[in-house]
Amino acid sequence: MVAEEEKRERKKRSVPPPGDGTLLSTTMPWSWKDFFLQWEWMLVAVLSLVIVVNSLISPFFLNWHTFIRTPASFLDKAFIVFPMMFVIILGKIDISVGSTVALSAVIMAVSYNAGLPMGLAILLCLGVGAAAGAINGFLLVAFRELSFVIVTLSTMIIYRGIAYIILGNRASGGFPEGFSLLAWGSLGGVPIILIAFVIAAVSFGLVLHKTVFGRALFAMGHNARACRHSGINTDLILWTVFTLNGLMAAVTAIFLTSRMGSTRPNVAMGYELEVIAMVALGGVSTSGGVGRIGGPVLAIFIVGFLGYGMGLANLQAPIVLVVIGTLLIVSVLAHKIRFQGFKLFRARSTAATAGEKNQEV
Amino acid sequence: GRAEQTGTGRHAFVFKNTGNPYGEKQMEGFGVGIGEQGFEAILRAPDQPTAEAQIQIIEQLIAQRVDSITVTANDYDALQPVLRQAREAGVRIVSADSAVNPASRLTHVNQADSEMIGRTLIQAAYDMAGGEGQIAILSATSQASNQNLWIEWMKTELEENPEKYAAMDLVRVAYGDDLRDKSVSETEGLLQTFPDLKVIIAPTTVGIAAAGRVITDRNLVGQVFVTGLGLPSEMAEYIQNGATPYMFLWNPIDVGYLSAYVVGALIRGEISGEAGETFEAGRLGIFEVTRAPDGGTEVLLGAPFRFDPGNIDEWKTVY
Amino acid sequence: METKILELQNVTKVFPGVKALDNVQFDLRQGEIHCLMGENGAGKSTFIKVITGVHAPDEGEMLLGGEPVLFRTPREAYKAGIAAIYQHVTAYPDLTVAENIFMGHERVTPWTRRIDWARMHREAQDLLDSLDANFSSRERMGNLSVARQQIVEIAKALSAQARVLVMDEPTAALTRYESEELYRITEDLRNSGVSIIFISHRMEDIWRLADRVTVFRDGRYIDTWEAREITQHDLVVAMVGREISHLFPKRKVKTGDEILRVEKLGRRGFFQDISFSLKQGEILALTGLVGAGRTEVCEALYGVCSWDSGRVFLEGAPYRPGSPRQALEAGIGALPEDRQLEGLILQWEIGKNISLASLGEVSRRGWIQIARERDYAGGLAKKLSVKAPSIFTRVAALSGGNQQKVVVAKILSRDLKVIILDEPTKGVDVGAKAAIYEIIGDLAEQGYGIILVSSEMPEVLGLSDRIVVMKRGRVTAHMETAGATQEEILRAAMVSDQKEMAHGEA
Amino acid sequence: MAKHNWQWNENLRELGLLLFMAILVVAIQIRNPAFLTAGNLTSLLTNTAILAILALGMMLVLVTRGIDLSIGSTIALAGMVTSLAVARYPGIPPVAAIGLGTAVGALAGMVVGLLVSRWDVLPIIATLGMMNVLRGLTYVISGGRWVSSYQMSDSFKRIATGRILGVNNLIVIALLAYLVAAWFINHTRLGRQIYAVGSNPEAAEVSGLPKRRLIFLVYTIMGSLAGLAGVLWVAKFASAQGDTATGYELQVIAACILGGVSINGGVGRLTGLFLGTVMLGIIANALPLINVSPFWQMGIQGGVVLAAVLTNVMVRRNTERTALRRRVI
Ligand SMILES: Nc1ncnc2c1ncn2[C@@H]1O[C@H](COP(=O)(O)OP(=O)(O)OP(=O)(O)O)[C@@H](O)[C@H]1O
Ligand SMILES: Nc1ncnc2c1ncn2[C@@H]1O[C@H](COP(=O)(O)OP(=O)(O)OP(=O)(O)O)[C@@H](O)[C@H]1O
Ligand SMILES: [Mg+2]
Ligand SMILES: [Mg+2]
Repeated sequence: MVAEEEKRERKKRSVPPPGDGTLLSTTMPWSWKDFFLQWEWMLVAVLSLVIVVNSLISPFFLNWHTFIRTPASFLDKAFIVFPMMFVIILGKIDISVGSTVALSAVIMAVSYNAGLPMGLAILLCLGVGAAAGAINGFLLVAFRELSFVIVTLSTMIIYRGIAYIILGNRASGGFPEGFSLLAWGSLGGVPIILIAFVIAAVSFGLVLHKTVFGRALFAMGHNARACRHSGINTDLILWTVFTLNGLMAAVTAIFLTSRMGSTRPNVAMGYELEVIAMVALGGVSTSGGVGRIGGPVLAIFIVGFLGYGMGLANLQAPIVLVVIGTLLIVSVLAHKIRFQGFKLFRARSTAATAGEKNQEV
Repeated sequence: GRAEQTGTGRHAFVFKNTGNPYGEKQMEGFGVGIGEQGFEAILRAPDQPTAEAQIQIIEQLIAQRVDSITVTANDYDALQPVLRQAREAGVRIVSADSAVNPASRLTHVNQADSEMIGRTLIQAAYDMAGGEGQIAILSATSQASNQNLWIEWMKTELEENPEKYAAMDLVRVAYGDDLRDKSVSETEGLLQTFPDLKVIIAPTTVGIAAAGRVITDRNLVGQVFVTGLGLPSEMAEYIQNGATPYMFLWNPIDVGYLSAYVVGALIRGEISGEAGETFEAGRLGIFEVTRAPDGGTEVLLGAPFRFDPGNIDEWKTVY
Repeated sequence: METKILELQNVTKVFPGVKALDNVQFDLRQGEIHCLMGENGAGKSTFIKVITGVHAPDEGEMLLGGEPVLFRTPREAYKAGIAAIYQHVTAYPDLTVAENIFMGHERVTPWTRRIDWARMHREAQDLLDSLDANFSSRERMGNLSVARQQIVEIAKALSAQARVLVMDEPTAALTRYESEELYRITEDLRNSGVSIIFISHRMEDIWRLADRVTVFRDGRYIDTWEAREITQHDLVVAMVGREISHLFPKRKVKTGDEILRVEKLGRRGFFQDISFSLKQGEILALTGLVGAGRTEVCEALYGVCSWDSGRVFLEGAPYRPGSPRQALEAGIGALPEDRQLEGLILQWEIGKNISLASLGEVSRRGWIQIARERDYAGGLAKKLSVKAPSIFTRVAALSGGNQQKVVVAKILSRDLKVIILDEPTKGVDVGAKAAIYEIIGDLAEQGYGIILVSSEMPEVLGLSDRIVVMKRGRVTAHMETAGATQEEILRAAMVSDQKEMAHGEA
Repeated sequence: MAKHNWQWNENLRELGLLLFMAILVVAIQIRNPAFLTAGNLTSLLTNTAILAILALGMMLVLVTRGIDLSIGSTIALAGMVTSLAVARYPGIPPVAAIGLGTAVGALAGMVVGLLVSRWDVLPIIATLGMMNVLRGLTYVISGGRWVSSYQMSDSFKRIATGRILGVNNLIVIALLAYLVAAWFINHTRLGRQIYAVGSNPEAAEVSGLPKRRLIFLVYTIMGSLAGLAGVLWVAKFASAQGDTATGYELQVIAACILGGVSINGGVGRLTGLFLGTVMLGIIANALPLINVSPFWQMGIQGGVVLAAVLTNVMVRRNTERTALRRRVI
């Protein structure tokens, strides 16, 4: 791919006159090889494998109910996956989302029980989530020299801390009947949460791949300085993405609470890592700049169905842990092995960025 | 009932989390009890002690059309929605050890009467402190319902007979989050802040073991006493070296075993979960369904069992 | 005819898809300076990497002092007495100078194998002194200016008592004066018997140093000449493979009225009361030594960093950008000094890179219009005659010159009044240079005001209308190009205490 | 510019942390006089020892631009294996037990190292996966049981409780680890080359440093230290559980970054690391002492960490502004 381009490139190089640029074609090159080399196909394969294996190990797996209803049981986290994907495309990571979920959920519950109408309580929840994210963003913009790890690490502790301050170790619930419909109800047989998920997936996908904003995200992931020099408001984008992340964490909080009918400060422990794992499995490089929406979507279902299937077979939790961990590593390894092309490209680009330095020989 | 439809009588037990010997024993007991009645037992536990995880497991069990689910809840209320689903799917719901709210369960298997536990622990402290001195409570930030209930009863016990406990005062309730390291620093914090502390009551297996450890390391055995609820295996050393003259716990195997028979009785229609009904629980004998403080019904296993140097050796290897 | 210390025959190196070296030959005599020249991407760096064992050749053999050798790692080549200064300084910014010099062969105490810091610093300091460097071996590498890092690299090579020393474009980052410094050092080495391979795009380097010259083109060996036997004209033809009529298209552009006026601009520690003005269609050269603060001035004008005294007027209106975005909106665009760090997204294709600065143009209400973007980028790329098969070619695969053109295209995509070019021809081959000069000329004709930062005297004299010379953050001279001489400029650029400044001391 | 004022700059940064710590200590002391007592300080150090040991390894990992999220699980696994062995064969001498745990940890570390150095798996992903795998293995081999104090020989428990010249073993071990590290980092070629690799990986490869082997080494060291920590952990609490040290890795990383170790590689000094670790140690030890509602503790902890980091930045910015370091873009 790149290699071919460079070969053609070499030929051109010897063609003299600098004056005429008519050589330059503007038609999109298309190669089926590249098309089928896409990471998503790998994920599709894995997903099918998971489904097949599940159907074999459990008689209860292969039915309409599994595919329409059960996603509801693992989709609540999924809402964070998309903004986290944005964050990771920026080459950063936000480990405070789990705590943000807890904080916004707790505040929603408390404010409702303090007499706020449910609608307003939900809005407040969203607001809190967004605010939490915005604070992360602000800290990162205002203190550039701070690494995102330490910032989100400390807010992770602080946000959950606040949740504890508000609610102690009590639970808070007693929401109106209708509220539980969010997680349990369905429209025409399709769970509401599934519908919400599809909407989220589509809109995030469009923003990422079709808008200026998305384009800028990828650019920043590769080279933030070049972006700034190209007149892109990098600070604003960084800030927006983290705010978005907080906001979606609040969405997760709403569905999670609706699912449990009550909430407490220790919900959503360790969500951040599960979410990051899904994004990574989705082929989004944690070094930034690379990723397509399809990957994480597939990853969500792979992890979800894997866990569900093994649950149907009543495998013990430790086994499930091992399997999922191995899956993450193995699939990423497969990524490396299948994508020699990328490897060459990476080599050349580092050779370019870091100068005539190492290439992976 | 469903048993005929699905042919197999499959009954699930969901504990709080894996890798917890106390839970393993409950599941073991449940398995035995179910086996004795000729049913098939499914034993599950999430890797994290959270309600979210338990919800997922319960959904998987519903999908398998099990006949009953017995759950040791990580959250009193949070399981209600999913348990409603289960009930609508015709699954019978029982909670054991750590309850779910009455709306969600047919009945609850209570390992021991909270009031009795609370009062007994204070009396034990009284007895160890020789009637006077400071006492402190080392709890876990109990997300599980029972923890705080016991502490409440301890306080009532103190308030209700002021003259008896005149010379004793409860100086603090500390929280060790059921984490080893935090429980240790909390204990050390207590010792630092209250130099003449007499007794530490820890109604949590991790907390009491951590406390015992600190007392032993600091050679405070004989000056500060630890009691509460603990696993014999974990506490054997401290009971033998006198850091913990005695402590209490029920037999988790029996908790599981009894639950199994409650389930069986429900399936066979011997009971419906109403107060006043009685049934026969294998080797444990006859039990009666009674009103529970929280408005639902419960089956009470019995008084907490007292572990002391006399009997610890035979129990430490059991659980 | 003296002995050949190093000899390579029909060496071929293929990178997946690229034949970087196609059966080339090369020989190096005892104690000579042998210049290797060629366009960007001719294979020079690859060639020396083959010599130094970074890359293994696919074909061909290599004789060192008569014996055939093959190095599998740089370490082996190093042991055999071949040291290299790579094109881009390969320094460890977080380590001390001494460590940088001895990395990989640290001095250790006999038995305990413990690092002998005292000895390392002593030896390092000696080496630095022998190069008349006036900084400590305990300095942190990252705090040194490019020129100084270059000197450390040389010290590193010296520390090996190398028989063969390879220098890949060592002068690219240096200004004239520092080059002189480097020439002296290089010649001393040669005279002490070291054989040197010297790669450069700069003619003056060749005429000043070379005993012999070898030219590569497109990975193929063209020829080798005695330096005195070949003319610049022939050399250029050999490299580019065609005639380059006139390097500097000196055209008469009638300058319009003033667009930019800078008054007593100052930023503590970087530059002080800088004043100049710029007219439409005028090319203003900003020259001086590395560390003179030119880049800072440019960056201030482009909103990358701020200034704390003085004022700037753009078409009479006060102008103070908070960010490059605002600068671009106001009509000032800049081509950054380091095109790979600040100019390009190497992993991306040409088209996306060009449209990056003007996403507004190619989108409607935030939605990118693929077709429009394609034509837009394609148009600009054509306009600047970027040499590539298509606008979907990845920038990383382009030669330095073409990469530079892409950056220019990118800023041109905004409608601007003033364009700042910081070292636009750094590390760019002759052919591409010519093309870039073309472009600059065109831009001037189209009425842009242009600020050209350059350290290359011919460039400065050949292109500009007026010249501003900076020294240690101050303007030391301000002259019309017509009638200005190199000597004048250099004198202004380094009045007095030259040595100290040579290394960009602030 | 003044000679090596960059070192001075670093010192100043650490000085800032020290200052912050001093203020903190005074505040705590006022709140509860029991804080600055020999007894409490020893328990403070004893409880911080394990964190300190782990931080050493994590610093090296971070210096090479990596990260290791799997150490919590490694601790659990090593601890579990060791204590199971001790329970089975009470005769095992403490040294052997330590050796066993360390070996287990080293093995885990090697796997991570292999993934990262040979197969270029991004550290965060490799260790995220290993985190699950190792944790799962711990549960599997323990069969859901705990190993309790009565099953552990006294000699084993004495690893953590014993004293050498009146100083608790844990503190001694941590000190030894620091000394070895100080020697390794500042006086051995390997040590310096690790920093080189972190400082500029490409250059490292071109100048022929064994980059991949160094990275492999770093993760192996991290693993071994985690294994060692695992043994100390179970010996200290005289109980091995499956969920031991869950999420502890974040604590360790926090300690490093508080101590000025940069996740962009190449930068990290022992002095800073020490301060960072002790900082966290103080917070953990002091929170129970100052009588705040347990529910405030988390918030306070996070707040203090953030405050400390921010003061660092402020101090650095000041010094940079005054010393007019290179422009920040
Ligand atoms: N690691 C690599 N992988 C693929 N192609 C490469 C690699 N390194 C170099 N090339 C290609 O080999 C050719 C020669 O590159 P090289 O860097 O040797 O040219 P050069 O003469 O040094 O150019 P310059 O004058 O800009 O330094 C170029 O086309 C480059 O794209
Ligand atoms: N690495 C550095 N550390 C400290 N100060 C530096 C460093 N690099 C540059 N400076 C200071 O910044 C100012 C400008 O440096 P810079 O190299 O940008 O000048 P310049 O004239 O733009 O160089 P060039 O000729 O490369 O354009 C000088 O005062 C120099 O002392
Ligand atoms: Mg080159
Ligand atoms: Mg510059």
